[in-house]
Amino acid sequence: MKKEALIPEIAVITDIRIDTPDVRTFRVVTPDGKKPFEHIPGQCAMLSIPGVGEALFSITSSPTNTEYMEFSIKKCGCVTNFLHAVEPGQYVTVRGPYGNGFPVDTAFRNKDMLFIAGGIGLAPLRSVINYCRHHRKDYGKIDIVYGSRSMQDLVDYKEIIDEWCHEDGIHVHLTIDREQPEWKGHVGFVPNFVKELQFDTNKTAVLCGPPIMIKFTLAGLQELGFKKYQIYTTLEMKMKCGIGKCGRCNLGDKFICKDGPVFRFDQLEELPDEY
Amino acid sequence: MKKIQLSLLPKLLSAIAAKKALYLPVDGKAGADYKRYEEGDTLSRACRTNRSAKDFFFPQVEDMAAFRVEGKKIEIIDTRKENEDFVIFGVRACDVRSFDILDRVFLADPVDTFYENRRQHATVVSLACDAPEETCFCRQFDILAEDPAGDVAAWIVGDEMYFKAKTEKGKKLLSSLDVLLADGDSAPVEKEKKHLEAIQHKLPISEFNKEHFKPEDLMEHFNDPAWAELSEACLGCGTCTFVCPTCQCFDIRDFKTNDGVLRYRCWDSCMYSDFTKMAAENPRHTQLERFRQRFMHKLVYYPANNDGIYGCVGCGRCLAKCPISMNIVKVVKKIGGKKA
Amino acid sequence: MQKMMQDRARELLSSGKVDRVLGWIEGDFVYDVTPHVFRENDIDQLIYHSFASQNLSKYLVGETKKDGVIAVFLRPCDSYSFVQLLKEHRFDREKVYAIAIPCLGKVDAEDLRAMGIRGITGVTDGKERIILHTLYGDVEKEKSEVIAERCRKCRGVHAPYFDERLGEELTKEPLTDRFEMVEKLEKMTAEERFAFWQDELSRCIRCNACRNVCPACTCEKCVFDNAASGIENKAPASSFEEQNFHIIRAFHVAGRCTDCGQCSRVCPQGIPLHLLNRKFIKDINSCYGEYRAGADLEEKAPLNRFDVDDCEPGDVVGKGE
Amino acid sequence: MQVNEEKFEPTIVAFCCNWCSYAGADLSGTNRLQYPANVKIIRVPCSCRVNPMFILRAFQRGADGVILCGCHPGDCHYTTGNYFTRRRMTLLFSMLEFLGIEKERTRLEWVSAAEGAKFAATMNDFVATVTKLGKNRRLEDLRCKK
Amino acid sequence: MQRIGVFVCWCGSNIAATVDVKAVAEALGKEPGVVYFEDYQYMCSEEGQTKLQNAIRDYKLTGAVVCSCSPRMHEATFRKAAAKAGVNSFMVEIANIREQCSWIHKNKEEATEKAIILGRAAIAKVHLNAPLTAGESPVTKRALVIGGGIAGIQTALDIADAGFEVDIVEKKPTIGGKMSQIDKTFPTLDCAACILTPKMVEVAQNEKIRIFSYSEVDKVQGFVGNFSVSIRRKARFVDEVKCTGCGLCTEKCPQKKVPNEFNLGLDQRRAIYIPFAQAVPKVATIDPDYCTMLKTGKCGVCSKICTAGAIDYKQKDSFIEEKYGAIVVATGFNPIELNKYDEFAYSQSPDVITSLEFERITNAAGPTGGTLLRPSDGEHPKKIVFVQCVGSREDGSGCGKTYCSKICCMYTAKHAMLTREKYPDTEVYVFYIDVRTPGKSFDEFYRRAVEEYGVHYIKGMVGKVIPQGKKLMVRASDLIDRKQLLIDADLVVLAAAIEPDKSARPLATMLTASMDTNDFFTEAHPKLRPVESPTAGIFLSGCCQGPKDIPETVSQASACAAKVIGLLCRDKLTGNPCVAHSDELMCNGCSTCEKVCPYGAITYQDKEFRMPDRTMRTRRVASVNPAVCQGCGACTVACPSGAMDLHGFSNSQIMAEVDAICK
Repeated sequence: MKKEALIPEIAVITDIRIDTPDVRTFRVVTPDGKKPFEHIPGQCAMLSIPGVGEALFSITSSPTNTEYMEFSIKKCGCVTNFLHAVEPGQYVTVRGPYGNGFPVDTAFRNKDMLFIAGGIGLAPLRSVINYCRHHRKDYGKIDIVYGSRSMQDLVDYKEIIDEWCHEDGIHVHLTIDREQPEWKGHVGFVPNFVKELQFDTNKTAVLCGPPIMIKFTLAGLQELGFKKYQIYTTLEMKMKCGIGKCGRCNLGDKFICKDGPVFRFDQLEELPDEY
Repeated sequence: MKKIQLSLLPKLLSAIAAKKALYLPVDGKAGADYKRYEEGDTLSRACRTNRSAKDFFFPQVEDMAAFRVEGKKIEIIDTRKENEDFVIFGVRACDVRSFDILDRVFLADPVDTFYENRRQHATVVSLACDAPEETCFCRQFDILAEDPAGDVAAWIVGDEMYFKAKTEKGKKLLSSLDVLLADGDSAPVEKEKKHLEAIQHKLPISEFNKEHFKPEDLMEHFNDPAWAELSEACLGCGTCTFVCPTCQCFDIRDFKTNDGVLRYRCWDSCMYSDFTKMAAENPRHTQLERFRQRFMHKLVYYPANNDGIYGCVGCGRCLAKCPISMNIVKVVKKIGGKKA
Repeated sequence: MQKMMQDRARELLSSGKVDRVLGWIEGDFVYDVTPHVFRENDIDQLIYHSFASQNLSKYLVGETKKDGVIAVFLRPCDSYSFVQLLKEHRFDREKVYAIAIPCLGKVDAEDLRAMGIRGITGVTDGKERIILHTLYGDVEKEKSEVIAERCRKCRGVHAPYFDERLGEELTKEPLTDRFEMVEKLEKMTAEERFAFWQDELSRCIRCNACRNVCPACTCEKCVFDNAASGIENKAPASSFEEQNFHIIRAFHVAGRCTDCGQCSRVCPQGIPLHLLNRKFIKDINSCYGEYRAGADLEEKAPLNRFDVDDCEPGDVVGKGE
Repeated sequence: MQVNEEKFEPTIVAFCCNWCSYAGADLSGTNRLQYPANVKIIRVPCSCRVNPMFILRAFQRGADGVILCGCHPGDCHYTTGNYFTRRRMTLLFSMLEFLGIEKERTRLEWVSAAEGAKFAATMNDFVATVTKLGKNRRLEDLRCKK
Repeated sequence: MQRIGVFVCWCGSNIAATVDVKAVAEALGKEPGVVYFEDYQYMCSEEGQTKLQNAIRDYKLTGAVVCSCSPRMHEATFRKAAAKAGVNSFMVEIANIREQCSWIHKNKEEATEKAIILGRAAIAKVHLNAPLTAGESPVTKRALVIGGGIAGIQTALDIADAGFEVDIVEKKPTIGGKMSQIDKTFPTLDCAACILTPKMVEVAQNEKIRIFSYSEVDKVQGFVGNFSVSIRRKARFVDEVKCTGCGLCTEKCPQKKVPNEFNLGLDQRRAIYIPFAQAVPKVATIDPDYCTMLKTGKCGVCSKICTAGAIDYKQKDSFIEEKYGAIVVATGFNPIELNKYDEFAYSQSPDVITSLEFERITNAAGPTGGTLLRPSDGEHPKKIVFVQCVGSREDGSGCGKTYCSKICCMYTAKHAMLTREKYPDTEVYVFYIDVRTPGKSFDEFYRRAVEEYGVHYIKGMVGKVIPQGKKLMVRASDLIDRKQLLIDADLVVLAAAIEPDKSARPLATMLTASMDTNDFFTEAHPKLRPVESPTAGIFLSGCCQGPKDIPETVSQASACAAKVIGLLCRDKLTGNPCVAHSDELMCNGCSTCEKVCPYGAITYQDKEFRMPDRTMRTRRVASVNPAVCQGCGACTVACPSGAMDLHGFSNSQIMAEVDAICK
């Protein structure tokens, strides 16, 4: 019988990195040690633990990584709680990739990129940022604005400091919500920080973070002169199938799992705001 | 065109059942419902079964896979089996159309193999409606109850039943029953069709403004203030979605058996409060939004994605079954009516 | 009656005594009745006749969360649900103006269809007789022939605690003994009973209509929707799940069920769910003394009290055969 | 529990209240009073802790009989718990019987901490009764069967 | 995911002889989450406990399952050991493979299999266990005693002697209770006043004790260790501090016709009065129902003659708010009303009296100065009939009680004996159903009445008493001689049943303490905790719990005091953490749980909640006071929404055990 999209494959968690008190990054490979499948930045996969549940996560690793797949996961529900309690060697099931992904080879090509993330919102962006880094010549300048509640809540802090910050043409702007003694950088909320940074408007912006941050950052960017068609985001919603059949993740006539999760704000404007 | 004396219908049914699994609507305690044919069962003449015929291809509960869990290890067991060949006999035009609507979801890439498997093994024998209920309105969706689609279409004219194969599968079925069937003239059927069509025109639910539901008016309909009033009395049960032949939302769940995990899918309803509920957020947190979703899906979203075909077949089940008598007709009249 | 109700509602609305009125509105067909919250502009559309079947009391749980006072019409059976909800603090009494109205028994379109009465376009109610206007002419029937099962046991008496009464109280003798069917089942053998219930419950599609319409089922979150409860379940995935849902649901409303019969009315599969509730009512009455949920605000429910010399399960179970 | 074709071995779940019946069960052990190994005891603080859900769950998962033991009426450690239990179980068992489930599969017994012998005798009797009835088929969940 | 260690105990050969402990350990080692397993000869030994502790440290265990003897034996042992090694005690579960497995099964294979299943169930439970910490609450080191009879007095004295403050609330103007009305006590026949009044004085003089006489408990809030009580001090119109108790006012008051309740209305007192000479506090009280000044504003005699200036006609009820750690109920008893016993002509003839009235008549301080005289004409009665079990041991259909009042047999014997001793020419008949004399020297006492004093004990019931002239014709049956009797008595004394004081029922409601159908307070356990109410912090002293004689009352009072002292000695109360808790988001506020809670541990409050649609809503939700909840779980089943659950025995834990067993 032919392959059924809803029946997953087996995979193994080989490494667990503790990013923040409530975010861990899981490295996942097939039992024979290969990357489960190919994907494009911004796409998602369904992870499940039989008996616990199945949930959709964005793939955090870049497609340029050929050995494994990574997922940065924040503890918030049933499946994530379980994942946060497991140890390396734990089997999971995986299926995907799902969604449209970022237009890295079309709309983003040769553009100056501005990535803005808040908290766990960096997870889906990390894939595209690293993709851009690995295909550096295909993209213009890269600015990354990333903020979180505190220094401890910055996901991938080590990679950001050790790698991203040292690369040419990449500017990383970090911020945290409240003063901390050991923090020397900027303090303040992401939307305000974006306005302060006064980016020029010839960039393509990608936003990801909590709804409230998205709302104000979008307004901020528009104030700076950005047009809605220049701004992308990626959405999250409850999903069961991932292939546009189970009927719950639609925004109007668009399914987030199939037609999204990446949308431009001018597209979203024409859809009901049920997200 | 083939025909058979109605008195010989039991013979025909047994002949079909001898070769393939046969399902047909049978009158029961509380109305008609499909059941697997057993000797002695008679075809119900009711124009509507309680449950729709979607169950044949998209059953309420369906096992998808099993898992064996031992320590940290997981093993997947593909429990799928090739479906048996079966015939559904006496499907009304509205339900036949619903198969088409479901096909566009489940057979779209990536194909749902569970659905496809059943669909491939089924032969649908449809039956023209001779006594529609006053709650029927399939004609409003351009469905011809007097000339239903399907692999074989059937008509009851007087004391004879006529059959016409409409697909290869249908031809095969009819030819396998050749011994019992006589050749029939199409004239009585054509006459009957005219008669049946005339009945259709007398049905009370007309003046339907479905053409006002254009995909380009999506936001306008979405923001219609009338949704609040329409959804006010909605109990949030799943009756309308479960009796609906085109509702296809499902949930995937795990059941812990004594030695592993069974993953199954079951019908879900967009009317349920936890349908879109996530750990922290719920994008449709009131019944208004859930109610709106159901009707917007049938009248706007589905057509937008499927060449303008509406996700309703006018079978009238929701009219008959809703505990508070709120239904798509009231919605269409209220929301679509404003544009007229 | 309908006219009286409209007039009174209009009066209450215009006097500012209430802000909204909860009643029934008609759709395309006379039996196509929906509960509706009326305001002054649409109060003319309020209807009341043999097809106004829904129990309105449960809507108060949601309606009293809004601002303002809502008037509600309570038929005798609804009035018990009303009191039971009040007893369980499920709505704010201050925000409700309860009007007791008489009821001559309701008629279900599905029942009529089964009797061969189709194409109904209108109804004329009488005390003893009912005239149904249909596409195929008028049909006149004795009320006792056509009224719904849930109405046959009615005595027409309201529970107290309403604010005013419209019309007179129409007390009547019940047409049937409500425990007749329960007793009939009790007299069967276990095998027969099992077969009966298998046949009924296997039709269940778990649409939750029975639960969602039930005035006793007003949980913030039902155990069957709550993953943490351990018995969460969305579909009758096995015969056990069919039984489990209905047993637990009946148990949860035991001693709280007012026998309004809405569960059986709304079941799209025609399952006589009220028999489960009535079995509990019958057992409660015979073991712990007559008790009517919703008749009294203070009286402790049978499962919340006890007697030191209560009967043992063995004294009750097995009596039927 | 392995199901033997020749001899049917029922699975029995016994809910025992911590203060009387569980102690009674302990006493029957201390006195070396035998009862079949089919009986597995679950300790609950009071018989009134036993939710009808638990009993149905046991049947779903493959129990053939469920017995609930508590302090004698009037002796409840929590003074009134077993009175509530008695009412609840009377109604529940009656309902199960109403649905055609064999009434012998459910039982409520009062066993005090001193009644080790009664505990053993009750269990012997219950196991024998359920064995005679055979496998629970009316309240089973086939998905749970191997 | 838990990291669980499994420890299988051999218990010497107790377990190992019938259960293959190695096989059990290995089988359980394969269960999910089990990272360590071992078997050992005696897990409860020092060595065994060390093994558990080492494994916890070495394998970073988060939970443990010990397959051993009954948890009733060593659950505490292993939990303590685990806690010492840093794992919360409630993460340890016991699989009882001795009492409930090895000791009852002979077949090793069968027993081993069962042991594995029991182990699995325990593991399944541990997976869902959560560390529990017992809540702590402070203890107010003061006790309240409600009722100032001998029970209350004794309890108060004992508590005060241990160094704690005690307040006594007495609704009458003086403490002393029923014992102060009694003449002699059985079986020793010593004078009640002689032994009681020193105790009353002791109470008055004890610095730790405050007496709120003529006062009632008005409101009770809080829970064990932390009650706050409002006490109503009824206006007595006399300043307690200024009054010297000289008694002059009680002699000069012109209103003389007030029935004297201390003498049960057998004589009269003034409107301002001191109940009896040894009253404590010895302070006068004005009876507002009779005082002319208070009723008409014209009189004021007492005020004029009071040199201390203690009279205050304007006094009003006042309230005292006080905090207590424990509350003792000592509300006592009363004889039942006999108005309905027309067959005994109680209401018809003044010469049909109750036993308590008889006490007053024979008491030297009573209305007759201690001489036995008939109330009607003041003559010496020559023939007295005592009727026992009046209103006791009835079938429940009449106006009497179903229980035995316990003390009547003895005091009737006492009355009969004393009468015969003082007035040997008096004929005394006692009608009885049974004579019950279980008690030290009781039967001897009764036999003396019959044998030495010649009291006529007749088994049988009196059918009717008919007043006829100066005589009372007593018609009765003699069950032993099988004949009807007709006695022309001069005095009939009815041994009326005793019942709890009427104030007990409303008090029980305030205290959320449970009562039986007779309005006696119920004990936390009828055998093992007889002086405590099921409601924590409420203690029972004396007849409020059931009929008792004086020695029994006093011993219970002291026992009760011991329990109170035990409570007050503690600085903090550590609760049982296995208590109920409600998930407020799911709670319907329906009050069902509250109705089945035997401890009154559940209250309701209106709380603001943020709803999913981001609006705020006020909802009525249940909250459990963990200091009061005892963890029975009745509420968890009563709750239809499943909002109420029990720590340590949660729905999911029990269901996990069920699943594991039925696998």
